[in-house]
Amino acid sequence: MRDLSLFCAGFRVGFRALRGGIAVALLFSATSVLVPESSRATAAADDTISIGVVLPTTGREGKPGQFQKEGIELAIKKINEAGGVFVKDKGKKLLLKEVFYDDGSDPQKSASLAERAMSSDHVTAVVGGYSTQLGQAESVMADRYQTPWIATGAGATAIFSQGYQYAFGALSPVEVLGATTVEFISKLVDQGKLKRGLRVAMAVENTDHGVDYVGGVKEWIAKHPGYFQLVFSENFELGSTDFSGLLQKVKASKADIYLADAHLQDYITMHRQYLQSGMRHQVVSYGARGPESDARKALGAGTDYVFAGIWWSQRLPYPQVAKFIADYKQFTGREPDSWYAATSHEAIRALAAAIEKAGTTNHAAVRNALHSVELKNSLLPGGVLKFGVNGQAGYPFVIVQNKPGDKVDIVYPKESATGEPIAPRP
Amino acid sequence: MMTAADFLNLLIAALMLAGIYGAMSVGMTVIYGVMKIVNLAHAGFMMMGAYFAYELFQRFNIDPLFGAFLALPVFFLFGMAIHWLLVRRLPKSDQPTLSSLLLMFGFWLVLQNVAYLTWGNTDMSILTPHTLSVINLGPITISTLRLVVFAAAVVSMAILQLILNRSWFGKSVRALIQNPYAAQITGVDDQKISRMAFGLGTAFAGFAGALLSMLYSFNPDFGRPFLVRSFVIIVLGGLESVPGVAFGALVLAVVETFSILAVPAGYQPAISFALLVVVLLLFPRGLAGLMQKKWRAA
Amino acid sequence: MKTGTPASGIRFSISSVLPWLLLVALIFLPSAGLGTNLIRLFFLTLVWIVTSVAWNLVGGFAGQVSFGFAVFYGVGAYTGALLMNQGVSPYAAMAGAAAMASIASLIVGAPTFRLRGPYFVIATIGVNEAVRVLMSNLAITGGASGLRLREHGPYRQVEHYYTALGAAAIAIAISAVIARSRFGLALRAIRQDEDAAADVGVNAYVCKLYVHAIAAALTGMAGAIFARYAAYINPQGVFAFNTSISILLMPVIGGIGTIWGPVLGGVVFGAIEEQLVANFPNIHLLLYGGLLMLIVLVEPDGLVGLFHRIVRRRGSDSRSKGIDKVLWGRSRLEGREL
Amino acid sequence: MSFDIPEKTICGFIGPNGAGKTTLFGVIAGAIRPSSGKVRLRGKDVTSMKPHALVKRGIARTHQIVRPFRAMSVLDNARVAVHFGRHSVKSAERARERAWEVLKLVGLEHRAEFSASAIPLGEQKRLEVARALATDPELLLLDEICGGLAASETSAMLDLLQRIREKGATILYVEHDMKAVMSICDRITVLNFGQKLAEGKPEEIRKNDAVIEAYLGKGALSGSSN
Repeated sequence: MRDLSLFCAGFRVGFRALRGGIAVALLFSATSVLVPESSRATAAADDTISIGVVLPTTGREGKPGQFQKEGIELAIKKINEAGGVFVKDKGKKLLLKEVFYDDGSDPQKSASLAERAMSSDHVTAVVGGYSTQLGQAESVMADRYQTPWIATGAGATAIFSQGYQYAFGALSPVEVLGATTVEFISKLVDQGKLKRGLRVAMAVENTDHGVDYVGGVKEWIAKHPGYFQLVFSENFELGSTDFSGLLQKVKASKADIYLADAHLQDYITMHRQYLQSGMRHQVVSYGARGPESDARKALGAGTDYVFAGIWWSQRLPYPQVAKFIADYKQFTGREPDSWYAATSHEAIRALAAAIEKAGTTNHAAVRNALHSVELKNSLLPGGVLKFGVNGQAGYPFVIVQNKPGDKVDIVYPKESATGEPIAPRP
Repeated sequence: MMTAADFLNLLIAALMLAGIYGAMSVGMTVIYGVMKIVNLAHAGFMMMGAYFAYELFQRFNIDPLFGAFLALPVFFLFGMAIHWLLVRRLPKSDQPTLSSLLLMFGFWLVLQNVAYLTWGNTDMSILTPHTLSVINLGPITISTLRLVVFAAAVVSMAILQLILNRSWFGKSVRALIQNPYAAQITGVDDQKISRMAFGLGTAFAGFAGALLSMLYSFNPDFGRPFLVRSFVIIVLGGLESVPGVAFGALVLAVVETFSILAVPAGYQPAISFALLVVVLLLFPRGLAGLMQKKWRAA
Repeated sequence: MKTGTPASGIRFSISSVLPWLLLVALIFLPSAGLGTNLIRLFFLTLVWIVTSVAWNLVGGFAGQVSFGFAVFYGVGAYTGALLMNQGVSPYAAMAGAAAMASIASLIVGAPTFRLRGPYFVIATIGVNEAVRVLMSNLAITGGASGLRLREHGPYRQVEHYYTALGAAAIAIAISAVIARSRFGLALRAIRQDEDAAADVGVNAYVCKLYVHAIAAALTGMAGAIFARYAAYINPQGVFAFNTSISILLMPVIGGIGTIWGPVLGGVVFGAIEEQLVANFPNIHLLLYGGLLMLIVLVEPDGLVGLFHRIVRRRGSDSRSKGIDKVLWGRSRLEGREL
Repeated sequence: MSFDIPEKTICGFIGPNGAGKTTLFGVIAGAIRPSSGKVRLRGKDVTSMKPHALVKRGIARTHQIVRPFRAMSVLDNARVAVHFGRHSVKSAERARERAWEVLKLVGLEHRAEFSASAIPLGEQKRLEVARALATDPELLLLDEICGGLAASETSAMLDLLQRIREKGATILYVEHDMKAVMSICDRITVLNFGQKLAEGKPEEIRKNDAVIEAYLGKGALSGSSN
């Protein structure tokens, strides 16, 4: 014991410098708290409009958060290249400036950082909040600091049913997603591709997202008797690693249609195990997930024929979409992956339009403008983005289907369809 | 509504899961047994193992299964390095110490961040031709990969057990586990053995990680849920023996898989921890501990 | 140095008036025209300090290292939130939260404190995870979607700040009292050798339950204070394993088993958390882990130990170092058994 | 086997290694739960009571391998014992006074401020006794307190026992070291393989053939080897 302590002592001496190092580091970090306060304050000069961006680029939601960040940055770049946003009371065009915070997929941090942006960075508005939970946490701050906040990736209605004045959402409600999905399948039934009275099994994540999805589906089925019967519906924990038990239950329910609602990671994990369990249903959908390239990389042909109801697809036959894709490629060197970048991109454009409309960066004015702004030639389905009375956008969903050979087709609604739905799954 | 076939499928799923669980927990047991370190970095090592297999697959198109076995020596050395660099500097104790726990936790954070910087936060996954292939025996479906992983896990654990029983290393390890002081008096170089044991534990963590990379997609945060399960397993197994781990893994896997029949899927993750707490209350020294007592009595 | 209580070491290095000055300073801080953001930061830090000090009662004084404090934080947060949504006054709600948390602590502690060493630690981890999952599925708590506080009346940040300040003051006071008390002595005895403690008449089991309950009450109160501020809580957040880890890290950073260590740790943690996450999102884990490893290997007594050392080096007498070793024996973290 | 410990005496227990001295000890102190048999204190059954409860009843023990509270000062070691001993002293002053008295009694007052881990073994052994004494026991169980001590230290320890006895405590004294026991005890019980071999006054024991057979032969050789 003694010689050990001697050894430790020797070790200590060797590390004296390091110890000093810790002290310095800690003191630095402690004091540095005060620094940004001033520096950022000066940074937010008069000739720019700062926009707070709070998104996860690390942690569970890191990937989609990254996509949304890119969409935002692209939009800001485009607007600034065009000279910025004309603000009447300044009498000139102002450039947009992004103040970005990564919340590491942690709701507490997310709210805290949104608050930080609103309270210390003189932002005109805050955009962000990917995934329902993080969006919910952030939404509280909007009214507290009377600062417009646009959710770019949170579609749960719960957020917008709180009577908030400053909270906006660039995603259509998830109920609509559920309803649209069944609606679409019912069309398949009408076309005779599927039989009537098919058995539906559902497994959804236990968040508002999942709850709303099930709600939408159930409501539709209730309204349109005879089409389907719901034989199984359960919730699962976010970020589970093993779904084999749940999937066994699904299998046992002898359903013809399998509707799940999951986040990207869970979608990949679950669908892999779905395939490994040798199940096949006539129709399979994972809610708003499906065409992501990650899934393709992970499961290859396994993702074929999966349907997804999404807020945007790069197959939308609008000229502005083609332009956006080109810009995005040039900006990131990648194709846009599923819908994530588009909604955040449009959120910024809507915000810019609102600021221009308000003619000032005054929070209340911008808020009012956001309520009335109507973004024409939008990328989003229907080509128009406007926020409803509760602040939530309400554009239609598109149903896409993965086809063999990395092909993704819009199969619904008809007018923007790029291919025929393939069902039942061959 | 649960037919016999469904039941059988569940049973098989449980068995496969047990294999995975076993593989991912043995490493922790070895390290705990010899050094009484609750190795929180275990998850980090598994994550590294997954990326190791991934790189081999991407660069040299080496099948992850083979990659897993390649991981063994590599991570063995890696572990020894870590031990030499950090672990040996810990104050010695024949009881688990807070410092060891925190050191390994800190190291885990570092590993995670290194992974973020090198591979980004993208979900990686390895897609081989047989990733999705299944074996159909009438109503019973088995995922080929799970079967392979299961086999690999069982074999590796058997080998480990063999090493521990036969080799001089194993003997001294067991000596250290049973009575550190006596072992040292009888001339066991505990520093050397610890270093090798740590290497071995790390090797198996990496091995498990590589195996898991065939079944799950992974990112730098990979392994967190497995870590806590590993705890449950080694506690069930009484912390210090390979058979104990196998046993613990089986119990956990079966309970988890079949619990789905009783409880809604949402609660499933809680099952393992509930099980842990219950077991600890009934047998404060773990299930295997209970048996050991019996053996001693006999 | 009259007695060898770890408290005294601090009491004499930080003169006993300093805490009061600090308190007064903090009371007048908001009126010194501090930015909203800084007040927010101070608020969060104060909340962290409460939990840190609370954990230190169990983990530092009694040496029972728990990885499950998020349970009490969460229970407090949810109890507080639910009560406030029932229209209960916030402060009553916080009291309720504290009560509920300490009840929870008894439910958790009664079985787990029969366990020793790693079994206790792992059990606390298990309980933590189990409770989190439970909460994300229960209906009353709003499940994984989380729970929203309907705010009554306008939002006044300063009020939150003072609430937190008060809580922190209470926590520190309690910890100081315990450290000097007969009870505190028993806890330290338990920490060092539970059997020997029993041999001199200390009922370790009951002592552990008591201190656990006190700590849980404080943590629960902190949870409620945070919930009221955040106005939205969810299991992934308040019950997260990471919350438990954070609560445990602070005392370690600051100096485990001392009165002011956890406070210092809380301050630094708050600062680091905020600055690193905000300014270096890419490497904050790295810095974190590095710092932790350094502290474990180089300065097991945390900042307080560091402080002592620096003070001594200014005195630059090698003798006192020897005396210090004689007086304190092993450092508080070094070789500490779980 | 059964035996009584009359009050205000020093009863010695001797026996070769593995005779069951320490086990017997654990049973009385409540550390070990006996498979059968009873422990009575003044006729009251205290079998397999928890150690901390026994202390309140006035039974205190020392450990063969010393177990001081290492990170505490010697004084605090004693203070804990006073605070939670038989009378559960509440007031800090009383406790400190009492603790000082005890330290004086065992002759450790000059070490009061030192960390228990920092004093030599001989003093740690005395601290062990002091801590037990500080609980103010009626029955004091001493386990090999002279084990591993130098001759001088041993005699000092024996004087200490005398002083304790004069203070009116009953002592149950287990020791490997023959001479020590012989010189101090009023009654001696000899154990061998868990059986009582002989019982009586030291001089009787000295004469007892069975004992000489079982013990002294070896005992002479392994005098104070521990």
